[in-house]
Amino acid sequence: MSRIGVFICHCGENIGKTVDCARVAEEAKSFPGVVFARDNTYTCSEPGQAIIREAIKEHGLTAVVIGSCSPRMHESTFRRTCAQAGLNPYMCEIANLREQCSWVHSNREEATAKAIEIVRSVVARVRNNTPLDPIRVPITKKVMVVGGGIAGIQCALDLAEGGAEVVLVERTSSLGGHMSQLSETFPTLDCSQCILTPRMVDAASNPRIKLEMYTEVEKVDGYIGNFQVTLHRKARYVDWNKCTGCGACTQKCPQKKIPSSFDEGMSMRTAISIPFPQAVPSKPTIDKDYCMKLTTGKCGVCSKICKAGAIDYEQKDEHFTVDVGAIVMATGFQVMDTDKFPYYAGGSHPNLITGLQFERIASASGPTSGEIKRPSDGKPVKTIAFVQCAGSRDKANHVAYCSKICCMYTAKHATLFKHKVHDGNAWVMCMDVRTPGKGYDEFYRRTIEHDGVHYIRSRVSRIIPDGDDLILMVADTLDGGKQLQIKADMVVLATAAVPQPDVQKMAQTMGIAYDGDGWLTEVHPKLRPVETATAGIFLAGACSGPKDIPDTVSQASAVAAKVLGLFAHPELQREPTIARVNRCAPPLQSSCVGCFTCESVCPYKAIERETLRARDGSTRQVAKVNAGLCQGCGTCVATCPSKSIELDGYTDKQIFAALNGLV
Amino acid sequence: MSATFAYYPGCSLQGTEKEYNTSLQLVAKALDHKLEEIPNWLCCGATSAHSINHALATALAGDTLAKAQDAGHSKILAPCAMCYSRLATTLHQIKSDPDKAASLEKALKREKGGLAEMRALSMLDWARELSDAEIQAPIKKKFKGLKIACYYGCLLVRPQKVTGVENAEIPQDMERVVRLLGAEPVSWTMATACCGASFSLSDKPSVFRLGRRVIESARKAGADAIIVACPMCHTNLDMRQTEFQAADERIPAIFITQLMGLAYGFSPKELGLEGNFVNTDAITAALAATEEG
Amino acid sequence: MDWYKDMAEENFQPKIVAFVCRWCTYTGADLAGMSRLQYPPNTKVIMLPCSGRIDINFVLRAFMQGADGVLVSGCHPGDCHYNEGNYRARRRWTLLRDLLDTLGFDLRRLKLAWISAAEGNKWAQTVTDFTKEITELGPYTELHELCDCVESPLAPEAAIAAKMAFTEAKPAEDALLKTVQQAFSEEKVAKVLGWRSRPTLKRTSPDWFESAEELKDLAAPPAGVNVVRLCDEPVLANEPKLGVIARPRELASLNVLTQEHALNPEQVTVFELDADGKYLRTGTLRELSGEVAQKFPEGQVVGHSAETMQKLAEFMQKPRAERFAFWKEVSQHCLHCYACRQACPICHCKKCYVDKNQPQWFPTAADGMGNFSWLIVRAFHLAGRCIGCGACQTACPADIPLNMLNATLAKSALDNFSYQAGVNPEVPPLQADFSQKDQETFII
Amino acid sequence: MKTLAELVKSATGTTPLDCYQCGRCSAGCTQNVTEGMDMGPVRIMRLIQMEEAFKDQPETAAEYCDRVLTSDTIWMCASCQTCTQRCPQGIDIAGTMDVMRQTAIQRGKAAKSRRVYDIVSAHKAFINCIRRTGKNDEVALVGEYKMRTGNFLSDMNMAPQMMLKGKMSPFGAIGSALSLLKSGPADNVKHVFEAAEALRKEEEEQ
Repeated sequence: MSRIGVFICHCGENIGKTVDCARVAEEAKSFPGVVFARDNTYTCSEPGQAIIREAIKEHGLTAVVIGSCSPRMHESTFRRTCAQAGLNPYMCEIANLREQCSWVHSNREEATAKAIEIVRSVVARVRNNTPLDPIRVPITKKVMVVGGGIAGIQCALDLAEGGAEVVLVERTSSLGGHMSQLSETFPTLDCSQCILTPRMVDAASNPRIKLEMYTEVEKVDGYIGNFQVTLHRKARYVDWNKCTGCGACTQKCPQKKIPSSFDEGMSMRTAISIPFPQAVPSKPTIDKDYCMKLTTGKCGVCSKICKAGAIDYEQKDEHFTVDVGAIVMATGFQVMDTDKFPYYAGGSHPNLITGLQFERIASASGPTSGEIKRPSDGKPVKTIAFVQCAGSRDKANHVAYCSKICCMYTAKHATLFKHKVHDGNAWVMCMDVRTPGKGYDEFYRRTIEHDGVHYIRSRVSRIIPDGDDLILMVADTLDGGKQLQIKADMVVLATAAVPQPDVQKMAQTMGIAYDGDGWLTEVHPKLRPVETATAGIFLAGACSGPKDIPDTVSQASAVAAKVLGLFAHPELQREPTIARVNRCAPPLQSSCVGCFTCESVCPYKAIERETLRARDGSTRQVAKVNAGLCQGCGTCVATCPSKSIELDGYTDKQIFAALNGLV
Repeated sequence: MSATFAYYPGCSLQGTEKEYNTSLQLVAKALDHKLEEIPNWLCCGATSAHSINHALATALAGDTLAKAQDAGHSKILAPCAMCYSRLATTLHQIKSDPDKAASLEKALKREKGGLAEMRALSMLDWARELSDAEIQAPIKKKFKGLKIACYYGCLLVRPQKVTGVENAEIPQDMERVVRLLGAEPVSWTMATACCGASFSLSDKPSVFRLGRRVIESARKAGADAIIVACPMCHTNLDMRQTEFQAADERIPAIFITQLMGLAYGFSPKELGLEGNFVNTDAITAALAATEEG
Repeated sequence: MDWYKDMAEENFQPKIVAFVCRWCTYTGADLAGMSRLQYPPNTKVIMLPCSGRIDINFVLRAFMQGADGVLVSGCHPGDCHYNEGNYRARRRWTLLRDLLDTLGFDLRRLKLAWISAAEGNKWAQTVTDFTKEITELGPYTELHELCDCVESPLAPEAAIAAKMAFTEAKPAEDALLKTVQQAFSEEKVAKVLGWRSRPTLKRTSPDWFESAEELKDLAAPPAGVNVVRLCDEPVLANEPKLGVIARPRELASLNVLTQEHALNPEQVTVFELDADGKYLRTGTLRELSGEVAQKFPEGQVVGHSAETMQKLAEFMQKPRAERFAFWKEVSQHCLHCYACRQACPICHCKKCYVDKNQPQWFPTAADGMGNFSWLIVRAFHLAGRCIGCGACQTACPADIPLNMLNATLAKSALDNFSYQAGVNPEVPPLQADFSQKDQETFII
Repeated sequence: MKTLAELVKSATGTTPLDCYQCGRCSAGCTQNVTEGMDMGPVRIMRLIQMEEAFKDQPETAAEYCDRVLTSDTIWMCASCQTCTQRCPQGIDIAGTMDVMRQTAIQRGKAAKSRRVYDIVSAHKAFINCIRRTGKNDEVALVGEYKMRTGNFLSDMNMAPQMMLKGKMSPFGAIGSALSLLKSGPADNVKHVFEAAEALRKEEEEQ
């Protein structure tokens, strides 16, 4: 006989305001099997949990139903509470009265009626629950970090420090990411290269970190503790084991007119190249789209010049698999291109550049050696205009979110400009200047008070080209909307930060979620900010949304702590909600007829065969589930013609009862 | 390809800008397009109706849609940008809100419904539905070395959710036609700026300032002529130009249909070019002598 | 018993059940909550791990229990947390919808949607729209009335009489008799499935022959029966020397059983006859299984007769309500005798799941709900498996046109998935397979 | 009485309450403060927001409302739709100006400046023109406009040239002038004015 306890949570006002929780609890008392029911203001609080524990003991409850927030929120909390009171955690079920009832309905009567139905259904379901024990599986204590920017580097270093083996995958030929492109960093204005390069070297020389450069993730199989990742290493046409990194080949390569992606297209590189002087590892790759030897068969200059004999035109792409226990996504972001803005000088004008391009111009190692010259004619820039919110906070035309980093980097750009061009004039067209952060607002105010940058509170409507110059159409909203035309030598658009274009595809192969804008989604934005909905896959840095360097580094370290925490366990406990082919004993029999349709259906190859012997000595083969492999999708259950498989936690009996409770 | 449209000429094309009508009729014939004038059509109400009597503006557009529908049409060609904008805006409203469609139909005492299924075509939509080959087929002479500033103004392209023009900031529909006729479109900044037509009568300073801005920009870009697809733009950029531009700083503004008509072999007289206030010889002179198949 | 009539009152509040996957749609519904989007409260959610877990029984049961609409939703194709559960679900729903369409079921009441974890808006919108749609459609009275129908009048007498007409058994062809005798004497076979004449019953029925002596009763195959119906699974598993006298229809049935690992094609000796029962040749099932498709008239969907397909096509021209009325009428005659199940050569479970009572998804009584659900479940159970021999309809004492339902699914399998049952024993069964290109026009 | 924001919402489906004062409408405005507007459109949006905010304090709300309705800005708008096109919040700003103009006329609040008076007169003359003939007869329009405003001399310089270019015929002009004497809607437009009245009533009732 079931002895069920029902606990209805008000969640403060969240549920209680729309649902009459006391009435729901009162009604619940009449449901079959319910011996105890009450409502409570905050069930997830410690006193709330204590009430559950006491009720379990006092009333000898065999099952518990909690009407509260979504099971995705607190199911594990309440199951733990039950376990503390000696009840099998899987005898506790959640009725979702918040996300799917009180928050989406406003009529109290209707919402209460629905809440009662939901609770009745869950009570009916829980009567058919059976105690389950967690499944234990081993953990591969090696972690893959995807992305070699500051997030990936920091995470890999922290993980290695904690004793984990790390595979660091980067698709370009050098570590560094966007941070290596920056000139100085806010708010301290220390040189980006100076603080980043030592970290890059540390990562490359750490014995626990294995770099997989020029390599992309192709496929991810498996599950937490036991992932199999297929990697694709693109041909570099240079044997890095032989290459000494002398750079002679890059000097002599005749193919010199290729826009450098490191310099954001503002300088040229050769077909065999090292992306930037401080690259780690400092080894060249051949761009097969431009190399004359690879495209036309004629040339071979680099091969002749290389004393180490490292050039290998025959090198092929490689595909290989690595077993890891956890995966860290540190894939970063991109910035929107100027061509997304037809109303800004048609989206293409040589002197209309992105913030990242300005970083290169301002960088001492950049195409102009740090002098602020404009791309069209190399003229030193005297008047510069910065346009903020280009694409950000523009839900009608671009993206609705705030890109978060632009206010600070624009202030930094304007400051750098004024430091370099003392008699220059810098305009910033802004909406709200958002500078929370340690020393951030002080930095922004200094830009105005000390460096004399002019801020106009206006969003630019149009930029009109006037030869090499650009005219900005603005209206000073602090002056009743007075129209102004600002003429500038160069305009820097603070274009919106956007997700890497191919990260969604990777997310799909990994089964992790991304939001409408394409950012990878954390499982809880506040309390679990670096975990994904797929156990064992973590997020560091800007792949989950725009972030500045301090936030990115903190996240990377947080992920390292999470992974090390996971690896601290000798083995993993897994949810026991997996499929099971029925057996009755003795002697062991099953209603399975051995058609093995389930075998073809299972995406995890979790169906095995077992020979059963009948009383008369005859034998037959039936299906059996490998508990280590089954992920509990239940597709086999729905497909089984003889209905001989059950999915624990979602058995036919439970669903049938839940349905009966509803209609 | 032959096609039939309900034709909504609008008041201007029957009055001061009748050359637009004449030239469009000729070009349509050359393209084998049948324009069936909507019987007993009324004025669209223009800026005035939507400015001070929203309900009247909607009712007038509804009336036009209804008359075209009754005449058995589903597509209405409105050469005037104002007329087009009124129809398109009303259609956008009743398409996105069935309640609005219902109340309009109720107000007009119509029971059969389906007004929201009608479609209004601007000259841009019309040109877009023509293939390159179709536009080129009737060409007798191509232009040579003629630089054209294609002027779109406001209502043909804006707002994008109403007009559905793909790139409302840098539209390229007229440029395409111009290229096919052998002329050369210039890249200029005021293609979608406003010419101030709504103040044509009532606020001269605005008209002059805005009109001048357009003409100057076209001149700066090196254009020999401007083409337009709106009678009000034409009034402002042609007749009014004589008021705000010095005689030696003027450039002619003609209708896109007149430009097409010239290439299709119609005479300047047939196309009503002499109705222009600013001299158009620069355009006719650029017709290449060679005959084309 | 008139609960559904009250619901027809003006203030009709539809009952809608949603079966959703936990990773996408349930999360999307939570997102709708977090975004405080408002939608009508009529829809109640049952969460499952994956749309692949959503059994057709859940949906049918929901309707028969009084739901006015059912919403099924999972991850978008390509987004499945378990990689491919939604693809399999998609195939399942395509087949079920086609079957329900033939039965005159109101398909507007079964909505399928892909709603991702990011689509809180879509969830709210879908629920709002669906609630509105169902409210406008009103309570699903016709189905609910059917479910309340407790009477089951017998089929018309003439139809029953035709079923009971006895036919004389014809003796087996000499050539066949000799071959089988020889196989026994050479010990190639120990047990042979064939037709035994039963003079006292004036009947010919399938039976096992265990010695050459028994062959004196061997008869020519009668129409409308499939001998493989006796292929019980323990026999197959434990008898290494099995013989089957098989026409094309039996051969196709054996192919399905091979696909489902119910027999070993190397161990089965087939005495092959043509469609009219004339002896052709002998060989192992492995050798003879390949050319089944050619043994049926060209253009025919395996065993489903051109006449049935034609009848189905004509039937589908009728309005939905008429189709429903037709099946409502004929299903009333069902006696729940399970003769159809017994006659089926494909049915090889030891215990039919409809006889299980933990839980008992559908009543086994011969009443409205029991009969109608049996119609659906039987036919769907054979989706992609039925080879169209028609033995079930021949066996039916109530003269229910079961062939039409079988043909519906065969046609759906062929049209949507280019799949024919019993043709190729090497491929995975229809519902165990999927293609990313499977069509999904009905899923929003 | 409905607030201005409510009126805009029901007419355009968008609301000025979404405005976050970025000023892009004013930056790209064809007209704006330098050219006869007394404030940028961005300020109009703000005032509409403040009227809504103070709607439980009718006096303050009325102050805000009047500042909008009596402004020159709403009349100087050229309806060029640039603001609507580029608004990052998707607000139909040009449509908002329409609603403001209409409301200003209905509540008798339209600005009294000469410039605005001319513009309002032109609009009224235009609508009267439609009422009389169903179409816009340019000569009749100009005629009524001149009578309303007393701007008899404006554009007279263009008339001879227009006749010369065949844009206007002297006989037509006389006929048009005569049409001015008609009053009340012509038969062919009666139903439209009735429909407009029905639409207006329905909107009011909502």
